[in-house]
Amino acid sequence: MIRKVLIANRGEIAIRIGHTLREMEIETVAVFTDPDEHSLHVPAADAACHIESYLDAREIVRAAKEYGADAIHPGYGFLSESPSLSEECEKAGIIFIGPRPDTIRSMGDKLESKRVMQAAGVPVVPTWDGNPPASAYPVLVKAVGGGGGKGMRLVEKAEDLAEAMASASREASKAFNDSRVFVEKYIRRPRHIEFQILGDSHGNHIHVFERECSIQRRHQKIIEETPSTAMTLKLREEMGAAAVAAAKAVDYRGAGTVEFILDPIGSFYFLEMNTRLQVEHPVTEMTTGLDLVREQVLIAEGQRLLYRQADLHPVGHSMECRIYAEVPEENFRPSTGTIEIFEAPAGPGVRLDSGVGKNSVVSYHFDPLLAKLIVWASSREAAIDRMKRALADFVLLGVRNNIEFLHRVISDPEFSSGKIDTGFLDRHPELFTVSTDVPVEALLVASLGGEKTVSGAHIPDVWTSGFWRNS
Amino acid sequence: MIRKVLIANRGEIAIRIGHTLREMEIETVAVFTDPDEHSLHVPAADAACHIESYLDAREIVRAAKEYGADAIHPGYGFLSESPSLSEECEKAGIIFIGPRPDTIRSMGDKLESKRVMQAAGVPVVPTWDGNPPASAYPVLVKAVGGGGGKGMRLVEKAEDLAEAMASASREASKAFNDSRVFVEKYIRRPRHIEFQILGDSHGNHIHVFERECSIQRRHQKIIEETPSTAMTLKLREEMGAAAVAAAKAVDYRGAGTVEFILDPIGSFYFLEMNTRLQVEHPVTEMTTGLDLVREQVLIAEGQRLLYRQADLHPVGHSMECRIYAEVPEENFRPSTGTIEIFEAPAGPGVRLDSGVGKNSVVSYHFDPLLAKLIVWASSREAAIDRMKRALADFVLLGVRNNIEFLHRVISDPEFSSGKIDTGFLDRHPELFTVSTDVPVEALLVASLGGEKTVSGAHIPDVWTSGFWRNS
Amino acid sequence: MTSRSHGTFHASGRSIPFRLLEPNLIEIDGKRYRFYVLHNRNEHIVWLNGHTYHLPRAEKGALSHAAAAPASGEITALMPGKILRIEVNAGDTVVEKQTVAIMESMKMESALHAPRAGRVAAIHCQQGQVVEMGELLIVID
Amino acid sequence: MTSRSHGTFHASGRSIPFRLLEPNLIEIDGKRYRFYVLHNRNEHIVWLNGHTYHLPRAEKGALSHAAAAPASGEITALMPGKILRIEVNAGDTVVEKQTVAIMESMKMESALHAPRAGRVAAIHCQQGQVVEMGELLIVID
Repeated sequence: MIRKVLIANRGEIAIRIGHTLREMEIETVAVFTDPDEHSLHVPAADAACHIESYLDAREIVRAAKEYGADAIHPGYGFLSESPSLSEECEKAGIIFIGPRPDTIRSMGDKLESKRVMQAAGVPVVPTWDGNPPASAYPVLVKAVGGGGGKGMRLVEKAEDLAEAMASASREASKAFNDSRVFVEKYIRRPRHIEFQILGDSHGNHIHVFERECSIQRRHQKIIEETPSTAMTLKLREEMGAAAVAAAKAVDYRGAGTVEFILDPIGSFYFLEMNTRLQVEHPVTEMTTGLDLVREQVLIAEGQRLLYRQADLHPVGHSMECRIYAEVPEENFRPSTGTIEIFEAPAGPGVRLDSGVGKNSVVSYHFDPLLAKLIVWASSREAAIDRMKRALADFVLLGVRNNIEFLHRVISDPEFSSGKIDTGFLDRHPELFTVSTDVPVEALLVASLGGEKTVSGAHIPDVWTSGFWRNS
Repeated sequence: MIRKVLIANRGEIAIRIGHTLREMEIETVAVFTDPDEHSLHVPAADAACHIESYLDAREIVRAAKEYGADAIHPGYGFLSESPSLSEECEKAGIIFIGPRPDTIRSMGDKLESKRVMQAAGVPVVPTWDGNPPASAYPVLVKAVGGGGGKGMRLVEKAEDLAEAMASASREASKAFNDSRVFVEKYIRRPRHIEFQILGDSHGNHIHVFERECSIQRRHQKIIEETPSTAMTLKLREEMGAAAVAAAKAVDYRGAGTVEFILDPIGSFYFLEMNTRLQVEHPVTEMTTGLDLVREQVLIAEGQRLLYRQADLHPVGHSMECRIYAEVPEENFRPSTGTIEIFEAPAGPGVRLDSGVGKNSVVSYHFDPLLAKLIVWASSREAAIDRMKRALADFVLLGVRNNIEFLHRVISDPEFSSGKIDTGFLDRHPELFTVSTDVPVEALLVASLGGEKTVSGAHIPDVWTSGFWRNS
Repeated sequence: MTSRSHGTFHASGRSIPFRLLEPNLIEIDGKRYRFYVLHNRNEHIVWLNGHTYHLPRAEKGALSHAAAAPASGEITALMPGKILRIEVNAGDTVVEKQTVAIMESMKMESALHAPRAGRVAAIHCQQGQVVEMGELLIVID
Repeated sequence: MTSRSHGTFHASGRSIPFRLLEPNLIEIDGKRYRFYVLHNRNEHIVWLNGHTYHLPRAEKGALSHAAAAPASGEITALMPGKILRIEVNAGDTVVEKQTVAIMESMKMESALHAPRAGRVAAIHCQQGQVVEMGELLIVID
């Protein structure tokens, strides 16, 4: 039995993991670096330990020891896919809530993982170490050491390959402490479809259905949903079987994700396996009723999965929008600042996993993911309606963000039709263009100056000059 | 198609109805009386109309006309079970989102409704107009005109009947504008189990499973859940069939609830039919995925139910705690004031339907229901764990409330075992007793005086005298 | 970390170290607590890790006195609300537990009873009046 | 209802009646809007029924100027972040679109390019420095 868990992460995922742990009556220990001293994941835990870096496995294991934690949950990002934390835990006699170090190592190496999957009969995307034939272009440069769009570059022409590999390599080195990159065939109009898998330490492996993650910006997901509109019963059965084969190939222990590329004619290819909880795991939770963090803990305790593949029946439709501190209209530039107004949406079928609230400071130190807005409804159409309503209710001011952009994306008729692929945003430049017209109502409201009592006489002249009409 | 709905209610239910209507792209009109001028349901709507009374059907229909609403949603309480609003709507050519006036009238008369159900073969509780035989005691005095614990009295001895009937009659007159009361056999250790029903205007009637509502104070529900721990597949089938028979007996249109009493040996009796949305409807939504307000609107538009009985499969377990402005430890006396701190719980499987927030004023004018905290989880045990965590996270200060009391109730081993009935709270007086000891940590915190910077020197002498240790 | 406020709390001969970590997070004697405090006219209200404590201010606390000693002959409002009806007149003789008035609060009626037998000495309220909790309504001699 | 604040807004020859219903609810010309306003140093930010508007204050708005006219030879930080590396020296000749520096913000690298060909006239930042959005980094003559 696990009694106390150190959560080796920050932001929304640290808080979300804490929710489940506390429901399991497991004590929680937060870690935080200097810029996170006042972040919300710190008071959410039963105890908190200051650390120098979220990337130092030894320091984190030392903190776990010091605070009497018998297990460590890595979350996603940071050390979640580095074998070092899993290894240091083994050495220290602390349970790592995740796969064995060798699984992390072989799946973390994107070239090695493809070799393993190919051997297991799972279809994989054509891949090269560095010099693809001219006929293979366009290609993707990707980091051997990790995913999430970091260290990834699309290269259309052979002459651009060298710079792309160099730049990707630097980014990868920083993000994953591993500068190796490789080249992969770029599949046109692909969908990104992934399968959640679960494996216990008794050799049982199941999949928990797919997630459609095709709406991406800069190779990073922004909207995810399940079920996928691309899925037929037959395709789900085939891809699910491939996902379970992938899990069995490495005797996977814990919760993981098998990512596939699905091309327009229905062929699919193994892309990579993420050996951790995924950012978008909530949509699977909403449709299957599983609490994936609880499953992770039970598996880490050595328990058997309590259900078989045939016992799982997803219900309804779930969609997630990632709320980022960024300006989509200005090439997704990150934004920083202090959140001065934070009014969260509520109501039936709405879940908000947030790492921030009123007065939270968003700095340039971390990933710009602020929160995840997740909805569930009985159909995709109803889920979109619900998401539109929830996004329209969500007020987050003080840090520029993508809430309105997400509203425009899910309001797009092509999105509603479900005919999406990873090129969706590139095909819709109009979603990035906002009218610069400021309605007179906004001018009026700005003129109120925050005073609770106003009258016509209080409005300064500038507001009557029509000046703002030109801005 | 309904385009604009006037919501003839206030508080959490007005806000919750608005959520669904806005998702259906239906405009909303709120109504409010003077004490509700600053209540949250007013800004939540697209428009709002000041009225003199929530109980004046003509005024409400006039407001709907004035604001161009083509339908009225009554919510629960107020005019929801008065045939007058349904009738006034018919006269004015406005859609009433609820049953026909004759259904409301016959089911609203608790004596007439029993006659109808008895004729339809549904088992009913023995009932008298006023003078039960001596052998029938204890009996319950109940209002002909409504439910919700109002106008209800338990009478143990014949000599107390007259006063109980007089007092119940006064309360009923005020609550339902109908002073008639009747007497019903009181069943010992009963469970209160109700079935959600849906009927369209094409003669289709289904049930949407049961809700267990046995945890009551003063005959008013405080914790509801589904499924019921009393239920077997066979009993659910029998009671479900009785509920559908009840719906068919009046060709029920809309969403309604058939309430039953279940005795310890498994016999059940029709108690009454509530011809409206129920306070506890969310637990049904959480386990079935139906949005009951959406169903109400679709039925009111004349649409057919899109599913049959066999299509509905409830999943997991859901529980609701009613957050009341009352002091359970002091005989549930109502409490008023201004909510100065409001920190809502969040996380997976947690839904809060609230009518209040920070700065809301809770006055003596209305029902003390502030909010409903609803959780869903895969099992009853996990749902209880989740509810405990959510209640522990919920901070509501400025108005005394029952949050800690609810936490004690669901932490009780007898509650966890599922062996509950309507006498549960009476059997557990210890749940009403709180230690008057104030821990030294609370004294310390009180001494901080709300200052963000404190030091030992700032603590006033009184805090070192030990004075509070005696309080 | 040095920027955080800290101090020592002295009570009943104990000295308890504490550090204020955040506006609503405190470490006391090495253990962390989430907390909120309201300072009202009559009491301090402390929320601490899911428990709420009401600490009456100084010696007043007339309310808790009224609630604790109902046999005194003073009938006070047990909740804020409206006086629906007064069922006695000044000078009437009442028996113990006799209903003397009916109040309404939050749509619930409740009866006020004579705490003991006696004579109605004074009536401090009238029908329809809105009263605060703890307000003196009727006195029985 | 009479207690609510109201007034008339004059803009571009129109007179628009409004009533402030709640701190964050306003009725303008008969229609209701939920709204929030932030008044920052450089701009007013207005949230109105789900849309956010950024209204620059007065004539300054150096930032939008920098963004709008990148061909001026001034290279400014397009986002707050850290200068990872400066790839040119003062006096160097650069071609258009040549990478002159690498910045990092929120774990993403991005390259800063010369807006036009020319000579590096001045470098106003150094490696490792944390810079604000709009800060002038490098000038190309």
